[in-house]
Amino acid sequence: MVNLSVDLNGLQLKNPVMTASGTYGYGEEYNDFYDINQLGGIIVKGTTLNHREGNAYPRMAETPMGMLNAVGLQNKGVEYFATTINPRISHFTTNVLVNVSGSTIEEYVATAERIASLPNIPGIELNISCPNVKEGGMAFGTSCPSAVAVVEAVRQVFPRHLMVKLSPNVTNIVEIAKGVEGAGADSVSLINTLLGMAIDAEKQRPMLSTITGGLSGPAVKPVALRMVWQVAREVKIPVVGLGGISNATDAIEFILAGASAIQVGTANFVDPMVCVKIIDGIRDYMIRHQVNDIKELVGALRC
Amino acid sequence: MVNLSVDLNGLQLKNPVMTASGTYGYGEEYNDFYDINQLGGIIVKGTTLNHREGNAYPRMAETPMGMLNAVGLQNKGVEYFATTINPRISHFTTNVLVNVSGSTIEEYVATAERIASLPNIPGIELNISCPNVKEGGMAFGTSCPSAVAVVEAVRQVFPRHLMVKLSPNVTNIVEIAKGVEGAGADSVSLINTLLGMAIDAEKQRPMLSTITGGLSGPAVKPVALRMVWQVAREVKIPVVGLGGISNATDAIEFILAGASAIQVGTANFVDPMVCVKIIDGIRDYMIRHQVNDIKELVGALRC
Amino acid sequence: MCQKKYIDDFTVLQTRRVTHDYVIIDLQHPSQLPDIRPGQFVQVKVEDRPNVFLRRPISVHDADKNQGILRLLVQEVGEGTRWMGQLEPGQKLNLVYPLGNSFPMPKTDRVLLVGGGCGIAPLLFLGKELRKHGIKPRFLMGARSAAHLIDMSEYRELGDVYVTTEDGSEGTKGFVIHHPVMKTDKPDFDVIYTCGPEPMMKVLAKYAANHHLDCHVSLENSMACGIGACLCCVTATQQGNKCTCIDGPVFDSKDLKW
Amino acid sequence: MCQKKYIDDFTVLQTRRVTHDYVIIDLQHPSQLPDIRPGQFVQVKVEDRPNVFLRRPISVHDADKNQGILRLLVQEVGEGTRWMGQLEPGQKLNLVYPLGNSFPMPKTDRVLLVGGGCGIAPLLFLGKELRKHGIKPRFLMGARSAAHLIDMSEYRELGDVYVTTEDGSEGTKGFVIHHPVMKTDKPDFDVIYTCGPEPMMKVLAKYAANHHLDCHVSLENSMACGIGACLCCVTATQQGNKCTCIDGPVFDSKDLKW
Ligand SMILES: Cc1cc2nc3c(=O)[nH]c(=O)nc-3n(C[C@H](O)[C@H](O)[C@H](O)COP(=O)(O)OP(=O)(O)OC[C@H]3O[C@@H](n4cnc5c(N)ncnc54)[C@H](O)[C@@H]3O)c2cc1C
Ligand SMILES: Cc1cc2nc3c(=O)[nH]c(=O)nc-3n(C[C@H](O)[C@H](O)[C@H](O)COP(=O)(O)OP(=O)(O)OC[C@H]3O[C@@H](n4cnc5c(N)ncnc54)[C@H](O)[C@@H]3O)c2cc1C
Ligand SMILES: Cc1cc2nc3c(=O)[nH]c(=O)nc-3n(C[C@H](O)[C@H](O)[C@H](O)COP(=O)(O)O)c2cc1C
Ligand SMILES: Cc1cc2nc3c(=O)[nH]c(=O)nc-3n(C[C@H](O)[C@H](O)[C@H](O)COP(=O)(O)O)c2cc1C
Ligand code: FES
Ligand code: FES
Repeated sequence: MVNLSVDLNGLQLKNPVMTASGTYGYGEEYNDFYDINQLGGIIVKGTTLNHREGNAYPRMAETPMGMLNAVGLQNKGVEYFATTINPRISHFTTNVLVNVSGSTIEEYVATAERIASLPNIPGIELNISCPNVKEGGMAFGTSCPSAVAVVEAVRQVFPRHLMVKLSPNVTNIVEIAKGVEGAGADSVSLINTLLGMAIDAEKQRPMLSTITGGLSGPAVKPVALRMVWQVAREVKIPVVGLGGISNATDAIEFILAGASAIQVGTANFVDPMVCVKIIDGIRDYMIRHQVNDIKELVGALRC
Repeated sequence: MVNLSVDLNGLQLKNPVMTASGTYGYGEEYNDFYDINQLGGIIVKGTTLNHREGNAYPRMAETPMGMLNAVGLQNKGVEYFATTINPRISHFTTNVLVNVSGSTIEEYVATAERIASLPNIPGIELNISCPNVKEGGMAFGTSCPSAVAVVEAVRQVFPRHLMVKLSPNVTNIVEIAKGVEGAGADSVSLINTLLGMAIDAEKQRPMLSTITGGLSGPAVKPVALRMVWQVAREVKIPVVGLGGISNATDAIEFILAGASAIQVGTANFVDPMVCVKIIDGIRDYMIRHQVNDIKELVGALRC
Repeated sequence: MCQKKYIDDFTVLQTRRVTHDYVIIDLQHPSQLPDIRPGQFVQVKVEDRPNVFLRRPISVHDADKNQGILRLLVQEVGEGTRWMGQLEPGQKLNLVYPLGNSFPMPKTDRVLLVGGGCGIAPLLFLGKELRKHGIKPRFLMGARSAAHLIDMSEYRELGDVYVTTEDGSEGTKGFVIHHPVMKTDKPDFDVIYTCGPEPMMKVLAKYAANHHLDCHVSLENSMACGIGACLCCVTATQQGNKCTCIDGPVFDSKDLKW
Repeated sequence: MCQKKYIDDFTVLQTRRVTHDYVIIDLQHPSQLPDIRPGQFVQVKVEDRPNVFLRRPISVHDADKNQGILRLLVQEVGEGTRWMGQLEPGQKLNLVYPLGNSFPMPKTDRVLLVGGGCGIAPLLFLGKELRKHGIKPRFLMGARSAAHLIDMSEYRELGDVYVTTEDGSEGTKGFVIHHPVMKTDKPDFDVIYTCGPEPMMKVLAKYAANHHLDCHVSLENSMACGIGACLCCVTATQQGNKCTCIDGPVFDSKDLKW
């Protein structure tokens, strides 16, 4: 029996496959297709202190092997999550992490604090990289001092696993990863979406109401893989890799590049069963390559 | 008759379609397929002061709707270009621009100076954004002060059209575009390749000898389009758009986003006839949309 | 979220071209279908088209639960739908289904079903369901020209069919709103069910509001997941943004911010 | 760059499966082929495979200039070649051709053609050309097992065929280098032409160097453009990096930095 379990700096995952925030609802949406407790973990929708309506329709555009989205963190606020949604999903035995966003440090802190009061939530993923909101969001993640400031502040109030999600829309992602590591992050996840744009040439209009949006899917995989590789060599905390992962081979590539765990986002839309297939495929790969423990593969790329 | 001609800040193009450096050799490679003088212009291979062997094989990896390359500016040096290649291609009546690269400001300057002595070359494209060389190259293009410094220095010695090619691997491309505009660039072209990586999961090795390389092709189009749109709104000099353009619709999208001209790179590998098809397709689009002059489309996106 | 969703490979029984750009695709489930209601849709996986990355939402045109047969009516508008139009008997088609809410059954038997373009797709299934409830539906179908109109005999079996074409090549000339049935002070129907181009549905919603009728519109917002997970498909309602894929596609026109 | 290149749609005449993973594809040009020489290759456009973005280089297995027929021998190793294996008569295949240099004709008539895997593809065409020059080639073919070996009768018509298989299921057991013809102190051939896996060719290059023979190797470096425009396909030579697609695919083994 191969060992797929991962110790993510204290957070125990039964396997390295998690689902990416904003692409997997609250898990319930996929539970019809398979028992989602098979997953290493799920990261629920971006959650903010207050209710947010998000951006206007249209919020989505298909691109070559990818998609743009401009959801803009639509959610009912952390209080609603805590009182209405969380009781509904607290029976999940897999790790449920909450993706936390905000426009100010105070908002991030207040949201994280409220989540800290929910014992079934073993960690948060701090989203300092959302390209789809006017204020805050990505801005925090594209400058090192502000990234450090928000992580330090949240660290004060959140005692459990603090994963920080990095933006790829930067000149030097390593610098920011090191900054948030120093500020107390337990792990980093990358990448969030690349800022992109799509145009309807016939209508001569942008495809998204917000003009620009976040690019995800297989198209971004080479960029994500590069950033995971760059960051994993420079930080000591575990790296969670994502961006375009659509099958077990993609997942293995991220792990070889240095990711201790991975997330699957957009691929869930194309094939709702994809996460189960990835777990099975990783296991097959390990058997074929005579790898007993997934840890042996982390960063095992031979350069 | 629709008017496809473009005045690129003094550089006259018979149509907005140029070919991207490093993907079109010296033009001769494609002249078998069609008369390349039909093009608005061609931008020849990255040229440096001295001969460069480039990187080791393998230099290429296919990715979802794109490719990575790590050619690393293999070329025989500007003197060889001036004395051996240029005479061979000086009969082309289309605009032949030379893509100039270097590791130091002195190298850029010396190379540009040598090109300035070739009367048939109406301009250079200053490549401050090549991700495939260890020193210089992209480093110049990822920091505003160094980008400004190299453009100012080259401006001193190069009196004809000075196009500056920007790197997408930055937090704020608008800042750098404005910087090089202030430093005397006649136009900016964007984007160069996105830094990416590919891994052979079975062999557990990077696909490129250099581990990371430059991503191009349709996959990068949304990012390129976004950057062209951002930059075109903020600079007064013309913008030349590229990144994933594979057909006339793509080209129109870049023009609507604010590009006065476009370049076609990787798509030439898939279909050597693609540039001719794009020129024809732009003409068809203009007729269908009753646009008499291509200028009317530049930045005509209705937001 | 109350109804269980499935993901299955269906087998194509046949693909019939019914106009130059409409096809009807009959699909066989490996065993028996779950309950499917009129207005619901499926998410179709398009294979091997480099430019089609996401699934494509298509309404259920008809369904035979016991025989395990599902029927789609597809208008070829782009690469994905054109691929569907070329499916051959025996080919597999992967569907996520059944998705979305459905048309509510009326409290009256005076109903008008108005379709435009591929929006006529869900109305056949709805018409059959209405008949099961003892209601004889009437159909008002709008098309560009006679050539864009599919054969109406199946609809005619269920109730009267009125037609408008923009060029007058069949039925009344003009848009659906120009048909005599709409042009009375006191309409002889109490509920409108409609699916089609948004401008058409907006006109009908306004008409319904003016005449104090109920109007159920089925939206065709672009979708990524189709199951409520991504929030890409929202429409603005009086209660805030709602997902077309799970809170819709059918909405009471009064709820929409139109 | 001396020879004009073309881009054309060919029509598939037939696709014959010759082993479980090898197919031979016969292609018909719309009119007449230009001159094509043994060792040259074509760049095949693979359609509708989302994961195949670039063209695929495939050697000319045989060509009939006047009849306008081109033959490819393809080993199915991935998505692109598997797609080629499923081509049906009448389908179009877009090729850029003819590309690359070619095997130089020898100054001796004592030649050995050594193929491994799909590297045997260009050797048939080369064998025919040698025969035209009055030279009777001999072939040494290496394969994993008898099942991986295609029918050799066409080669046998041209000259002797020796076979090695790794499992000994046909011919000599072992690699090509283990065949008796190679195991003499004084080889009875002066020139080796080889195409196949790089390890095999490296062994042959060394053998040739030891025995002071000429050795022409055909490389299968991965390619983007295939026409000398991108510099992705280089191999390190004594004269610096050279493009496999225009300076090759055939190189004198002495020139390579092996
Ligand atoms: C709930 C629902 C049910 C549907 N039912 C049916 C049905 O029964 N039969 C049917 O033929 N179609 C139906 N559609 C529409 C169908 O999903 C689209 O036509 C299809 O996705 C287009 O895919 P494509 O790849 O062919 O075209 P694309 O290449 O994606 O697009 C081609 C053109 O169509 C436009 N387009 C694509 N999708 C939409 C959209 N959703 N709204 C407006 N414009 C669009 C694009 O902008 C583009 O101009 C339904 C849509 C929804 C949301
Ligand atoms: C000049 C030249 C002539 C060739 N002639 C023939 C021929 O006549 N018949 C034939 O069957 N093949 C030939 N090849 C090889 C052929 O091009 C590849 O097998 C093909 O590109 C693989 O495409 P794919 O999409 O099927 O596989 P992919 O999915 O691209 O790759 C499948 C596997 O094959 C490996 N692979 C792919 N291409 C190469 C390569 N060039 N070198 C080493 N490993 C590779 C990949 O790493 C991967 O593991 C030739 C190659 C060159 C450069
Ligand atoms: C529709 C959509 C909504 C998203 N919402 C969020 C979000 O709320 N918070 C967040 O951190 N990332 C969000 N993301 C980004 C994803 O979590 C992920 O970082 C990105 O999509 C790249 O991974 P992928 O290519 O596997 O999708 C969203 C992505 C998509 C496509
Ligand atoms: C093989 C290859 C070589 C390239 N060499 C250069 C170069 O020498 N100088 C340069 O400025 N850009 C170079 N580029 C970048 C292209 O000019 C272009 O900016 C990039 O590929 C994006 O455009 P595309 O998606 O249309 O290819 C190269 C790209 C490729 C694929
Ligand atoms: S399409 Fe994803 S929520 Fe509706
Ligand atoms: S493949 Fe482009 S130069 Fe050889």
